[in-house]
Amino acid sequence: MATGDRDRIAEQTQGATTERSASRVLSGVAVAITLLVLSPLAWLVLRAGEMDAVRAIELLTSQTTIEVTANTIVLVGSVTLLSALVGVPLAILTVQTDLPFRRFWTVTSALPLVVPSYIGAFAFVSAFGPQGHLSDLLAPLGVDQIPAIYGLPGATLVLTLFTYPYIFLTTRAALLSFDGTIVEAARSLNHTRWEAFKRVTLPQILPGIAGGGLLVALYTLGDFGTPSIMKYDVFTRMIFNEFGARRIDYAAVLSWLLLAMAVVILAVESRIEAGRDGAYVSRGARRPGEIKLGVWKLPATLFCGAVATLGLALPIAILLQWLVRGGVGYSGAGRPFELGFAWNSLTVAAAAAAVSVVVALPLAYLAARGDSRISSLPDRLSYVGYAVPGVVLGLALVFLSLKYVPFVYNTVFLLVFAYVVRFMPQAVGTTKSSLLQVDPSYVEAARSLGYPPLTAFRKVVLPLVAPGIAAGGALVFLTTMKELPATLMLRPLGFETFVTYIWRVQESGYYGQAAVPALVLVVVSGLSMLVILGREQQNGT
Amino acid sequence: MEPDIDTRNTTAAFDSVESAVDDPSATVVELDGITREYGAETAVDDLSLSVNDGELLTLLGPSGCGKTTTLRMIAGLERPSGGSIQIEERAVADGSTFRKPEERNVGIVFQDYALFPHLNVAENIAFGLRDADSREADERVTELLELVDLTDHREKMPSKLSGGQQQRVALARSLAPEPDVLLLDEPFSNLDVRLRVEMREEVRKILKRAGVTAISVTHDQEEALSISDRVAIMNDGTIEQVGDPAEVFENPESRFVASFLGQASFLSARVAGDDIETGMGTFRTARLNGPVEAYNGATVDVLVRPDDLRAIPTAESTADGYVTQRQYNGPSFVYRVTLHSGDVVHCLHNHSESFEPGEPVEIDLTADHPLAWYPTE
Amino acid sequence: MEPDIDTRNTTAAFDSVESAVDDPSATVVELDGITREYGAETAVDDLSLSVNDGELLTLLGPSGCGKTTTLRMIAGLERPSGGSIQIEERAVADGSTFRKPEERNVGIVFQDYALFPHLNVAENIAFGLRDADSREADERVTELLELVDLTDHREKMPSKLSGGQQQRVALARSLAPEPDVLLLDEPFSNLDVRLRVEMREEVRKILKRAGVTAISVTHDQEEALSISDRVAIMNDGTIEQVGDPAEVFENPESRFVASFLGQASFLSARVAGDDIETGMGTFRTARLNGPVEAYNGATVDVLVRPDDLRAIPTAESTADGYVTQRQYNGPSFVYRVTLHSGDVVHCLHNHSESFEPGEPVEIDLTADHPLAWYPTE
Amino acid sequence: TDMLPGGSDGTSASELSLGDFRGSGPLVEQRSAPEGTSIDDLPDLSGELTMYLGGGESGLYLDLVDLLEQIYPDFSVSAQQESASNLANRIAEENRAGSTPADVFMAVDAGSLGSVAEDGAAVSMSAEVTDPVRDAFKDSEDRWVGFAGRARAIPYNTNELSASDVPSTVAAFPETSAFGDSFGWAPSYSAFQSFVTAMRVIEDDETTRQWLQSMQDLGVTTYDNEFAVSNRVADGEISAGFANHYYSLRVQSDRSSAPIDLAFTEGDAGALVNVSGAQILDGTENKALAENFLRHVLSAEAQEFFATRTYAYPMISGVEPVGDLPTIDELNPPDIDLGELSDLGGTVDMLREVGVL
Ligand SMILES: Nc1ncnc2c1ncn2[C@@H]1O[C@H](COP(=O)(O)OP(=O)(O)OP(=O)(O)O)[C@@H](O)[C@H]1O
Ligand SMILES: Nc1ncnc2c1ncn2[C@@H]1O[C@H](COP(=O)(O)OP(=O)(O)OP(=O)(O)O)[C@@H](O)[C@H]1O
Ligand SMILES: [Mg+2]
Ligand SMILES: [Mg+2]
Repeated sequence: MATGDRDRIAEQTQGATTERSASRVLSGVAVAITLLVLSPLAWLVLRAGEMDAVRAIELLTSQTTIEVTANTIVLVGSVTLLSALVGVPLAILTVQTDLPFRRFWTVTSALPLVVPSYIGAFAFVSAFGPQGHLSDLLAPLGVDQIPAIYGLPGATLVLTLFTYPYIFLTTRAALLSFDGTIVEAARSLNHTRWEAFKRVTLPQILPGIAGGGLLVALYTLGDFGTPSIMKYDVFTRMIFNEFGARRIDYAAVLSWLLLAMAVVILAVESRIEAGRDGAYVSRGARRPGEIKLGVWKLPATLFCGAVATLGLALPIAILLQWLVRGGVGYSGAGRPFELGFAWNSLTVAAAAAAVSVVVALPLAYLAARGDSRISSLPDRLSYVGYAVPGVVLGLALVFLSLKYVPFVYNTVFLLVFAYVVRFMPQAVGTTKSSLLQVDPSYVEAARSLGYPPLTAFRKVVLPLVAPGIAAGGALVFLTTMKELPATLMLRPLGFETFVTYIWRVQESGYYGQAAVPALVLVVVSGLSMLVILGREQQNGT
Repeated sequence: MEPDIDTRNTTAAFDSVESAVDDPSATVVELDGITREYGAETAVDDLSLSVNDGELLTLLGPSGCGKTTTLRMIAGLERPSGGSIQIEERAVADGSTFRKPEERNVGIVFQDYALFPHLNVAENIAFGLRDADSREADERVTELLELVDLTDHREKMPSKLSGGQQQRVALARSLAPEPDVLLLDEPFSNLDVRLRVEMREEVRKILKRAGVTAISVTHDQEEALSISDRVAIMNDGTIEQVGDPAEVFENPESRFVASFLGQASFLSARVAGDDIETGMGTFRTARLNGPVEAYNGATVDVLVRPDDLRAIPTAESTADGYVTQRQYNGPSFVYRVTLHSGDVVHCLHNHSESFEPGEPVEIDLTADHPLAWYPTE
Repeated sequence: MEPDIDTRNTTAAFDSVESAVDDPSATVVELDGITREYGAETAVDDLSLSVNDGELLTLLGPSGCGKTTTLRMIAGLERPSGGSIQIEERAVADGSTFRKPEERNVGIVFQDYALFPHLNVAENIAFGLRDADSREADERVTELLELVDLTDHREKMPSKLSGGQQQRVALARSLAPEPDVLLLDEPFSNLDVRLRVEMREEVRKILKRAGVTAISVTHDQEEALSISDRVAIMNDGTIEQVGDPAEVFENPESRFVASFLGQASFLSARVAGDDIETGMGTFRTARLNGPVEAYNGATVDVLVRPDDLRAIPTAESTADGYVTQRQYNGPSFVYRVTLHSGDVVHCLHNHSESFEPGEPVEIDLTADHPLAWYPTE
Repeated sequence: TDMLPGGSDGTSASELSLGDFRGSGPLVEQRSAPEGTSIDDLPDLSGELTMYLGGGESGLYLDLVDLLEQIYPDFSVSAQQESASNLANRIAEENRAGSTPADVFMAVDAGSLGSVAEDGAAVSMSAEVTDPVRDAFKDSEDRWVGFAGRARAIPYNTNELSASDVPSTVAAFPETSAFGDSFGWAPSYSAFQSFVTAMRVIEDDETTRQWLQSMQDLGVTTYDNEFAVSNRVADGEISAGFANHYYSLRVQSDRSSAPIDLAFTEGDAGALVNVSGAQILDGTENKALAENFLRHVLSAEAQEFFATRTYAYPMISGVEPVGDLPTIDELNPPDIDLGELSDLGGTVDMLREVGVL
């Protein structure tokens, strides 16, 4: 008995340590991932440090900087707001109403995400620009003036059309996992659907909306292509110009300012999310009944149709037109598209998605289940990478990898790492919100049935959050497929993808040749989107 | 000293007089042949029921028999597959009409509470009050918090409450706006006896004072019998019997109802003219609650409840059977006795008496009311 | 015919003999001064308790008194703020140690079920069968489904089950792996009486057969008294009394315990030598359950339960008080009588008798056991 | 003509003709054979080269590489294509972290080459390589050499304007009423920035700033790149603009009836001729191969390729520019060291200050 006792005591202490060390391991892993993801910032520190302090202050306080900052803030704000105004109603229409052809509209509402926004912007300029197809069409009708597509309105419109799906998807996910009984409770307390929505549904899906809004805001902040095509002067353009002038130190200092804006956005989103206190867990699995649209059926359908037309049909139509229309610089020489490019795109995007999902899990878990404010810090910080412009990330990784891990330079590993740094937050966000919705007592139940935490997690939590993880992976996949600047800079020699090819022929003005890969890109990405929505559907009903 | 008759805090027979009801015979809720199918399964099957103004009707029935589904249809949270529902003489659901839940003025306490997780206790309770921010609302919340004994928990979030506390918040929330019709789905299931008794009396008082018509689901027989104006026994999606508690208890129309209320035993008895012969002796048919001539020579099952019987210690030779189980109920013991005839009956005894298991006993029929009986199946 | 004594399906006094327990006096669960604080609030306060091998102990207590919290600490789902817990003589929680829930071999039925929403009924039940091969697991599931009467619902998802059905699945799931210690948090609260009685007896049988030590929380007094080996009455985070059901019921150590079990009334009585003078007459102090000399000349409160008293119709002049409420309980009525002295007492009557409200009555003390009493507060 | 090089093994090379190097279309017809060092006369290329290829339409340069690879089966090039300034930045970073994996950097703008040279990341080439190119189009220390000239030009819409409407100095543009609200530029495009830099070098900052300001006041329209400027001129959206010369030729080649023609200023920054050039990067282990490769790029056939396919100015004297383009000598470009154009920083500051960027 004596030895038995000693054994037991040993076991007990071990048990206690394992418990504590398990959470320490988790935190350790999360911190390591965060550091890795933030490592490119080290380069920004180095380069910014090379700039003379006085010059730096001058630069940061210059009239232009201030104006461009204001421009950027206005753009980020307006795109985020407009995206919410488009994405949230679409999500509600497709999840909670008797909208005709709901599944169809669900797909069309999500698909604009697969259109690279620079292609979308191009399509817009060709359609609505002063010499665009629309004015060509309208000219015989005596319309010779169409509203300006350039500048803030144009940039806002285009960015909204191609980023609102973030909000659409996250809101949708929140609505799908939302406990319908409490809506019933509100209605039995004499609240109309709309009142119940305002007082019960909205507060609970707000974190979901904010999560999508965060992605939209950070994307807008870091996007260069669209504002530049739409001739709206934003921060990324300033940074781009500095790079063009080969003044890396200037670009680095300006990048810090950009990151500061990203941090502000993150802080705002955190505040919204802080209100979640217990608001998230979904107990009942009852779905709230359908909202009958009645006379609103037609306007609602028109709304869905309008968004789909602008965000999806238009770019595709323009691409098709590039394809069939010869002349005017739309066709020309250059190398033909090869299937291998598509394969390259698919494999790196799939790898990036897989790695992101795995890496996102500990961060998301810590943020969702951790009990201190600090535990959500890794999650927050990981978003910073999302706001770093691709060029900055590319150059940082060129330097850092050659300096410290030269053997990964010019390999797909570095490329995939860059993608993970940029896009993992998308996976973190969706994973976290689905984790938050899992009632912790499920894990308790599993553990009291003898499963250690990791197994309990795998057998109970993982199946429940699988749709969220899959959605996160798909978002990473889609955005990776579209990513250009870091791809150009970090791909191995001779490694061409959809976008590098499109970039090459398009920059040379050979739009006709860009059309095929662009269409294939849209179709392939669209298929992966269908996969997400398919899974979600299975799980939701 | 004059008797201080607290007539409001009293039950059925006493208080129908002063309830705030215009016309107690008016039908407020009328279910006509409602049916609800889930795929191949029929949860509620051609159920009809009417509930009068200001009445408190209790649904009793086995788990899964369709009680919650019925309430949900009345509240408008579920659409009947067939049949119609009228509330205050307006059709709220039939083939063509479907009134939305918020237009029915029907409150509901959910079996699983369905508290708003993002609102604290006070906010949950105030939710249904039109002008939730006003002083008036505040007072009402305070009043209801007192009623459900949660004054100290006013600011807590629901996730930090114990099960019973959550249930009480749900109850207070549904009472706050004083709906015309209140549906209570096992509203006291997680409360301890003392609180349950207290609360159900308070709730009854409130309902009566406001003239609210209520349908309550409970699995607690005592609760059903003691606070209801009428009880309805449900089985398998349909109502087997509805009536005054005492009437249903004493004259169950079917074996199911009989076996569902109280601890029922069935004694097989052979009818022989004016006598019936049973495993515990021969009795006059007059003790049964209806003419049994038609069954002369055949056997019938007579319903005997523990309080109808008494076991008397006796010698092996004169015994009707043996005690096979003893169950302690606090104020009393219930003994299970297996008769030589094979029937099993239960006898209620004051806690001062005591038998040992295996002890031979004789059984006395002490019932002073006519006994219900059913043709042997 | 031999008596068919179903000894397994029987209660306390009968079956401790054949339970599969090695040493019934061994302590399996030992709580020593455990405390659990939530911020400023103390949910469990210096609670000590030990539970023996194979014993079924029931925790009874008002809503919010800390029952669930206590169970969660035993299961390892919550860390005590202070005190220590031993299971099978190993410390599982104290200042330095904390054993994880999965290493305690403690099963739990959650008050809110916590069924896995992505698994169907059978998969939920089979979840804890980790080592069993699939055929074996399948058989066990079938067996448990039969036990909880859900054979037809095998493939259903939890969201499609009624409240009581969900509760039964939760119960079956926790029973499947036959844990050493089983914690049941109001496991039958959503079941109708018939099913509840059936299930609790079945569960008791299973627990006893497997020698499982169980701690159950219930708000159902009858359940607590009838199936428990011991009951523990909790109040405000701590245990007020623990003991054999009959002992606790008959000799409640505190007013709280007394008032919590059964429908207790307290009769104020002035001690005058060998007599006590009450609102319903004068009795010998010998009828009290302890020496009361020390209180000579002072007043004490005597515990009287409905079954201790009888009301007798009488003339206005000889009456002790008036009937002020009648409550129908099925087999009996409970009358509330307000004495001229101001005390309120309850009398239990067979359902054949009937009083009208306001009727003057005389009260007889029929108790044949010593009455508990408490110094007046 | 049949002047084709036989590779040492003489297999595939004989299958290539001048026509493979030459472009097609109206601008190319009726050209005489190029003169200068033929590929035939150069040593065979053999081995592997890694090349950074900076710039937009330089995708076409890869076609030349393909041709060379066809001639020399033992020769192969791995090319990484990106914008010139990004590659210059990247080479700088690579150089700071150790060394660059590339052997050769080809870029569409001398400024990028100059900045790489300034960073010390390029090596001097032997005279054999750079001799055929006039001094104006190569680095004084031979750290880069031009292989295709790109002249600044003023494309104008022939329906709106005639050649005489375009002043002969850019300084006069702001006063040209015909340009009012109908003139385009692409200030984020590196060639434009080089042009402004040149103006700063030739004149001074203050003059340049004022000029930019008055152009702004004229109501100039900003475009993304100069191909867009040229196309919009052909469309008539604007009547004229600043663009490299070859964009107009591409517009003409795509749509032969386009009402677009080119005008040039004289002797000022507006007449700047910039080059696409190449350099050999520090740390290469293939310097000899790289030099031989660059000699091929400056061969008669390759120069014909640049002239007829990219409409660039050839860098060797034996090859004529395409169509009715004035020769470089006729052009009268300003006298300026292209290497000086590497400092774009001040230009960007100025553009921003004035509100052009
Ligand atoms: N997470 C928590 N945070 C703060 N207070 C809590 C928390 N959980 C429980 N409490 C409080 O602790 C007390 C005891 O709760 P517990 O759930 O143990 O009660 P219980 O005895 O199980 O009650 P019931 O019978 O109503 O289920 C309650 O007052 C409750 O409000
Ligand atoms: N959404 C659903 N889909 C399929 N079957 C359902 C659904 N909801 C309920 N049922 C089934 O309908 C029957 C009646 O369910 P209901 O919830 O009305 O029972 P109940 O009488 O309230 O039972 P309990 O007392 O256990 O709460 C049950 O057999 C249940 O399994
Ligand atoms: Mg129910
Ligand atoms: Mg509890």
